[in-house]
Amino acid sequence: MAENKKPGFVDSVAKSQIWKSIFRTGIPVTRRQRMMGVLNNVFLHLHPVKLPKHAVKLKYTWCMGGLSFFLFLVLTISGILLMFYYRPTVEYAYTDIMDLSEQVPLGIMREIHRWGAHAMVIAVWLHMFRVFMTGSYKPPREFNWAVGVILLTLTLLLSFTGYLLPWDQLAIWAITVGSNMARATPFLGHEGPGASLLAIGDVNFVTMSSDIRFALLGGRFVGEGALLRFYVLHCVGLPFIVAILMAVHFWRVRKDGGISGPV
Amino acid sequence: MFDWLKEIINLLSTPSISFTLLAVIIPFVFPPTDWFEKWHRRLGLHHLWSIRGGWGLFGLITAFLVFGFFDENFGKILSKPDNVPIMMLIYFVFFFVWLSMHSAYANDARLARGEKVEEDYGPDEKVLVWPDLVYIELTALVLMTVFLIIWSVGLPAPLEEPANPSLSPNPAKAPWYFLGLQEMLVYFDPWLAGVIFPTFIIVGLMALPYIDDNPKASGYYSFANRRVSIFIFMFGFLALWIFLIVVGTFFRGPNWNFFGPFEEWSIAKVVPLTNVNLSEYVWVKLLRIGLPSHWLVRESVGIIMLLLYFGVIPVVLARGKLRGLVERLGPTSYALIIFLALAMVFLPIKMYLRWTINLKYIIAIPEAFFNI
Amino acid sequence: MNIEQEESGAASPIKRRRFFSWLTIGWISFSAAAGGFLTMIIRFLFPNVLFEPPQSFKVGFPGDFQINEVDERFKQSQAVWIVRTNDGIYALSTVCTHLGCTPNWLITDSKFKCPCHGSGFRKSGINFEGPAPRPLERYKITLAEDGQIIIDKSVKFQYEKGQWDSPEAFLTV
Amino acid sequence: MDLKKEERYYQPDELHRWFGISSVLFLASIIIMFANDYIREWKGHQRAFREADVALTRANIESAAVDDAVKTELEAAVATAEAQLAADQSQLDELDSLKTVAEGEFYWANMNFMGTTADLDEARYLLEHGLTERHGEMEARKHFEEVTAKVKLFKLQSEGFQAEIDGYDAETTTLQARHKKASSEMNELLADLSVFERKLLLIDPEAMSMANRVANVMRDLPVLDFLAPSIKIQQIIVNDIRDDVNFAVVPKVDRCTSCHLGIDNTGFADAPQPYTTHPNLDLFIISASSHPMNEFGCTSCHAGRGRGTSFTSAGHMPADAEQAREWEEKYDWEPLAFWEEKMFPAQYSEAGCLKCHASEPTIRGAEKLTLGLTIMEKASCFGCHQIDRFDDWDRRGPNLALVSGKLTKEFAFKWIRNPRSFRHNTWMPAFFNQTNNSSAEDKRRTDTEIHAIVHYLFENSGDVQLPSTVRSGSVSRGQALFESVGCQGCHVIEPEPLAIETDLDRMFQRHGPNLIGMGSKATPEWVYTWIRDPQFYNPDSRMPNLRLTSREAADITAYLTGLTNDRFDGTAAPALNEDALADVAFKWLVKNASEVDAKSRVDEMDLNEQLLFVGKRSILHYGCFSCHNIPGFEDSKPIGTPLTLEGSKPTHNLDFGSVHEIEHTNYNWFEAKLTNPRIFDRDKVKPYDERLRMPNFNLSRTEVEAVTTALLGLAKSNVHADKMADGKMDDLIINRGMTIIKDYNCQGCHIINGQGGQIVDIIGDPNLSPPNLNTQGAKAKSDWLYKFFKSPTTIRPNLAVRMPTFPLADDQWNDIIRAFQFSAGATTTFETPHSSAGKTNSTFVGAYLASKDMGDCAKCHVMAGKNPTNARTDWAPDLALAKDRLRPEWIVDWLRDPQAIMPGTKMPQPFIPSKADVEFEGAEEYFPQAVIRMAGDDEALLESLRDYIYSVGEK
Repeated sequence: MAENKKPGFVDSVAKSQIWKSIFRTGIPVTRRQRMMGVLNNVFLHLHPVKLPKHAVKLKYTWCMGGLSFFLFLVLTISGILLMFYYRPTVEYAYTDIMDLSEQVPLGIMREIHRWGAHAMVIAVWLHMFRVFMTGSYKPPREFNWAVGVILLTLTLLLSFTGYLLPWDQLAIWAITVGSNMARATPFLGHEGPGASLLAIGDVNFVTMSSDIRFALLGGRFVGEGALLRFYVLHCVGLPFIVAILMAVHFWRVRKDGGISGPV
Repeated sequence: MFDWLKEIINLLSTPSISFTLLAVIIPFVFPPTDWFEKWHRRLGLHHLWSIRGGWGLFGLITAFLVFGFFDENFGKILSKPDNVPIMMLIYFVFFFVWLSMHSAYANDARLARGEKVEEDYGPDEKVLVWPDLVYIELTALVLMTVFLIIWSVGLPAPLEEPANPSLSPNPAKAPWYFLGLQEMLVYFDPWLAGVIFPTFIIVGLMALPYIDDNPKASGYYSFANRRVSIFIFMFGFLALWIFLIVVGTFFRGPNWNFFGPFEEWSIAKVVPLTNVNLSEYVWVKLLRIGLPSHWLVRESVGIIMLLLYFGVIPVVLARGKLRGLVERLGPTSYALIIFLALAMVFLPIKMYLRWTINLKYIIAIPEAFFNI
Repeated sequence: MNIEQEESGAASPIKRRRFFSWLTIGWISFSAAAGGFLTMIIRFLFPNVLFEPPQSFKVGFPGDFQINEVDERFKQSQAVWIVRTNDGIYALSTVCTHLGCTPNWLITDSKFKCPCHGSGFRKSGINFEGPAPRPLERYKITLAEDGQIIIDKSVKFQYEKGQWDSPEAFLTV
Repeated sequence: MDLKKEERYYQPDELHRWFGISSVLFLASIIIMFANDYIREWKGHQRAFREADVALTRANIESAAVDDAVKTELEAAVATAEAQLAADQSQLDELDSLKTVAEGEFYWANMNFMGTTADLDEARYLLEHGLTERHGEMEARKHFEEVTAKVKLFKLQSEGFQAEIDGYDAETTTLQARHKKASSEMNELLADLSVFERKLLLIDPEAMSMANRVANVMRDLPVLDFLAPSIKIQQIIVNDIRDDVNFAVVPKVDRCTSCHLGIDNTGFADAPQPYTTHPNLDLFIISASSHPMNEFGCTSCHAGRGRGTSFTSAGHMPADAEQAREWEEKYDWEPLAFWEEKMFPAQYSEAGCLKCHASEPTIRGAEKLTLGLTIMEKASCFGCHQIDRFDDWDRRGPNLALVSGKLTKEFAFKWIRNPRSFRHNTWMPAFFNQTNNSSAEDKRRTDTEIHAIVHYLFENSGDVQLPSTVRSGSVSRGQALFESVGCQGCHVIEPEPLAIETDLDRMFQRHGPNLIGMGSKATPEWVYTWIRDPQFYNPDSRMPNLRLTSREAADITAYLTGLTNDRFDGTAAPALNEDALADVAFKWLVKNASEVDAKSRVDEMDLNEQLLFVGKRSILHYGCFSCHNIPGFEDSKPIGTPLTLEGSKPTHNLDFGSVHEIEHTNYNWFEAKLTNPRIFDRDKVKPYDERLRMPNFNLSRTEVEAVTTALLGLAKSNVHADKMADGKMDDLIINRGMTIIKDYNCQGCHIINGQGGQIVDIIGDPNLSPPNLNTQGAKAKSDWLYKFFKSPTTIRPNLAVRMPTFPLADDQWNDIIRAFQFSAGATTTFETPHSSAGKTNSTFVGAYLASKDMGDCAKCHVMAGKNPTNARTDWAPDLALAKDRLRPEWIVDWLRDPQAIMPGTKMPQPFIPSKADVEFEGAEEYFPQAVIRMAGDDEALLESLRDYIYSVGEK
């Protein structure tokens, strides 16, 4: 009974107007339906309809690119949720984070976000490693490789800016150490070579409160200003750029002849 | 018990020794030239990339970490929440290096036999994206989620004391993925280690496709066709990045002193860091006439040496060994490549100078924050 | 259309038999998990603790309040009027029962008048003009060990439900 | 299937299996994640507590059960009342129906009235408008009047109906009166029972209705537990006591009560933790106490991490290793990582008090803390360690400016080397032969240093004019005097250590040194001069002058110098080792001179110079000058680390050296340091002058614990001014005075604000002991007090013990007097003199009441120098002094009820005749007219008595 009832039911759903209006194609059983399924779906048509065989082999792709993208989405979602309970001010940043583990429902979002970030860094590195080992950066994909490298850098920056937000000793000192390097940027940092050349008369124009680090921190040291700036960069600025570049990256994958393979 | 073993490991993991070992081993593991190739085979290192070899390596790493966990000092470091990703990193890097080399060797063998590479199914062998690819992607994502959730439940994210600008923890470390840079900071001034080198790394990576003009082995794993580039990449990736991260995380304790994995991180530990500038070597130690007053004179030696390094070596090479390369690429990209390459090699050189003769700066012009 | 059917017919028998098992389990548990995750996100939106000022507070001794006067001292801080009549004290909410504006106490014509839509309430809190559907709410009012008046805003008493008769809605002094 | 035809790569079933498995895992992990989030330590506690609460309530219901006899009786009453009610039912119904009609009418009338009043407001507005606008006022006024009329009408109507209704109500109530009464009595009886029963309904599922029971389960289910949870985090937010997050201070948030649920509920006194009631509800938690929970929170006193919701994350710290072990298995506890301000272990919890009670010399209810602070005063920790609390306190140790007049070099040497070999309980700490300087070679150095120090002291000592001889006194008389005049208010003579633990009272008793072995220490001449006039030898000594006659002084001298310490005299000081001296001198010099220079400098110096040099360096090094006044060191700076905020010093800034056997916490560090100040030098290789040099005070276990508590208390606090205990001017004034009082040990002899007066134990009879000064401020006139302090006069001739003369400056006296006044709430300094002059009548009545056959004051009170008739022990102050000495209104209070003011006083309540006493046949023979007239008016009588007392001794 059940056996011939169920498929009947499934089919009827698949043939219903609602289903068709949404998915256009029925249950992707036939070849055509399968192709249409991919073509008609805004998400799926990131992919071509057909691929060379090796492209679906995990042994070849390691799926690292996909996972990097997925982790980016995970971080976006968990990040948005965390914003409900986190205030980027010197008074509350720390205690809010503390409360995530003490009382906030599903404060575990913080763990997911933090560990997800680490995982993403690793995934991105491995993705790059795979692309190198398969020589996939070679023509015609040079440019996309460059885009990838920028995305890698941005990933690190995203993680770096997020590192400050818990506003604990780990955070503030990691960022202090990190941002002090900016102090030594040639010409742009007040302790960088050449900075002293950018003086007119006795007036020095690259000083502790006018160099690139100052611009980054919004202050002479890591304080209220830095917290806010890093928060904005972390939640809006960098993700925005990353999103755009990812679009470019994926687009180019398709345009450069799909995933690389032996020619 | 095992104390003798721990002693040995502690000793071996001092940067000077461990880095040397790494630097020596890598060319034999990823042989760039025939000579190395020969020894690679002779030493049977190619078995590393066989299935059995893989398990061997895996067992080795695991054994070491497990052993480490039962040591109170190393255990303390390993079980720090923020160090867990690095352990994963170690495993993943190992596994994927192995996997890629494994497939590469397989492919090389096939090519040698005149067969097609594994990835090559010919142009008409196509697959529909739906359902296979979509399906495995979905599965992969689900598994990733599971992995992430388990990790999050099992390991609470760290939260230390409230930020306190007047009291820096000892040691104060950058996020783990920047510890490579922080390790470089030991040997170079911030403007180099923190700004110039990272820029070089990024630029170098982006330039890679334009530098590596070898058209072979695009789109499949292969070693034989790209020995040199893979060797250089491995050296940069493993020795100058991953290794430095591991050192920075596991082996750098209070006052940024080096601690062997099984050593206790005691704040009391004292290590003399009486570093000497090249100029002092020349003017003081050698000539015993005190430092010249003008910086140009004072640093002339260092400046000359660097000019020699970055100026003359390329020319010599261009004349000799790398003549072919120059002809293929033309002077500009050759210059770029050789410069990046020399810069990369400069890092280990400086490290060695520090370890051997406590050299602080080759050129030291603190007046202008210009120290190399 | 019929082509499709044919093809599906061709493909189906293989499929049909194996259709259940893993695929079904897979999809059921997948949607269950996904559903669970969404539920959580909803749960996530409801905080477990609030950092608002405490709902119950002391306002001083009964003696501090004049008979037949509306005490507006706690309107700002606690949104409460404290009214003392000949036989006792009660605490009125300052939230208009119409749309939640804050009425003003007009001593001259002794009534609470809401600026938003002109609802008017008598001193007792009973609504007598304007759109307000029901009287102002009263809060729990009791005496503490030290003889001070405690007002607890977490407990409300509504006239239309006849709750004003409850002993805690009115402090007899 | 044919993958190639299907254009696929993987076997579909493979994929399905993989997907199936991973989705199952997915589901599982989601469930785990949620469980992990839902299951919290505190929830378990709340469930458990609720059960306990149910049990308790049930028990209460048991105990609240009422006596059946009474109950049945009342029930009967109710029954009869109901019966009667039934009888009157018809009447009631009728009334009811009438009322309904009336109400209908009233509703109608009232509506009209309400409506028209609104119109009236409008009309008034229009009229006013018209008047201002100067037009249309005519119509407006007309309209206004119409409406007014209407309102009047409706008002009348509605009032009429209202009256009617009230009438019916009145009748009804009269009919129901009896029943009401009965039932209300019933409720009265069952009042508290019903309270408990209502509570039980709320918390006990078994007592609940089905629906409630379901809800009771539902409300705490996962996911749904945001709707109306019964199990939820309790938190107290304290806005004016703040937590420091370095960049800012944030209001305290304490969630302790999420688990400590019985804290304010007396019913849980002996429940297990965490449900136990707070041990001291009079002072804490409840809103009637001085520290209500909602205003102070928990961590303000106990420290810890208030936001913590688990045993570990709240920062609990165990009292000892034993408890630690217990916690580990019970709550798998571990010391909270990354949080400095951990909870004070139970034994130190008083440390929290100091935060707000900063300037109080003795903090009531915090005895251990007070003891700790007192020890810090005695041992004068503030000499070497800067502590705000003790800023500008003067040096505690004896003044050494004239030391050569008091001691022999021999004694000084032996004393410095090991003070306790001479006096087992001295406050002079031991610097030498400690764990880090006891090796033979160290001894060689230290002995030399001591020699040098002694030399320096005696070289720089001035001379003091001592009498060549002292008249010989009698030891026995001396001892008698010593034990009677009041020396024992501050001094003891304890040859051997006693096995008693230190407490505040003992500190009062041992304010001055234990006077054993005086004979071996000082010459009779010195002792004699000293006790006659301490300030003669040492101008800034705090020892008061007992105004001893030369003879008394001689006797006491004889007694004291008779006490010798032979064991101490037996040992001899080693001779000075000159090579060693040269070495030490060289070692000091070479620190800031080249080897060669140092060498030559040493050679240039002769022995004397070397001694002086080394002496000076040693005194500097060991910081002798921080307790003793030593010529040449008048303005040397303290040598120790400041302790003002020691309590909040990060633990990693405390150097534990190689001491690993103790848990690394600040209090463990303090305890270890105080027990053996040199312990953290263990296994260290340091040059001598870099070693730890804090001397050893040989503190007992209790003392160490007390001082540790005090140290923990010296922490930074973010308390708003009006939460501080000394926020008000009065407190500051009292504290200032009390500090001096404590410093000069007035409480050695007197009970002041309920503390001190130990000398009673020695004298035995309270009536022969110094007076209790509890209400002194209200009692004595300020100007009299001042005169008395400056030159004490005999008030109680029967006392052998004397009020000594204290070397205090005027402002100090004023502080003391003001402290007396403010703590007694009588703050006027100047007052119009009260006198009995012209009050002949009242004085006469008073005299009568005081007369022999009435009060007979003269029985105990000295009357203008005329001694009382009673035994000496019962003597009381001379009433002639009263007018200068006592506040008139105090006398009245005193006479009204002496016991109320001074419990246990011998003063009886004077006889005050009431009306009844004088209303009997022939009262006139007994009582004078005036008395009969005034009888019953107690106040007047008391005042008359007071007036009489004022007249005593007037001519």
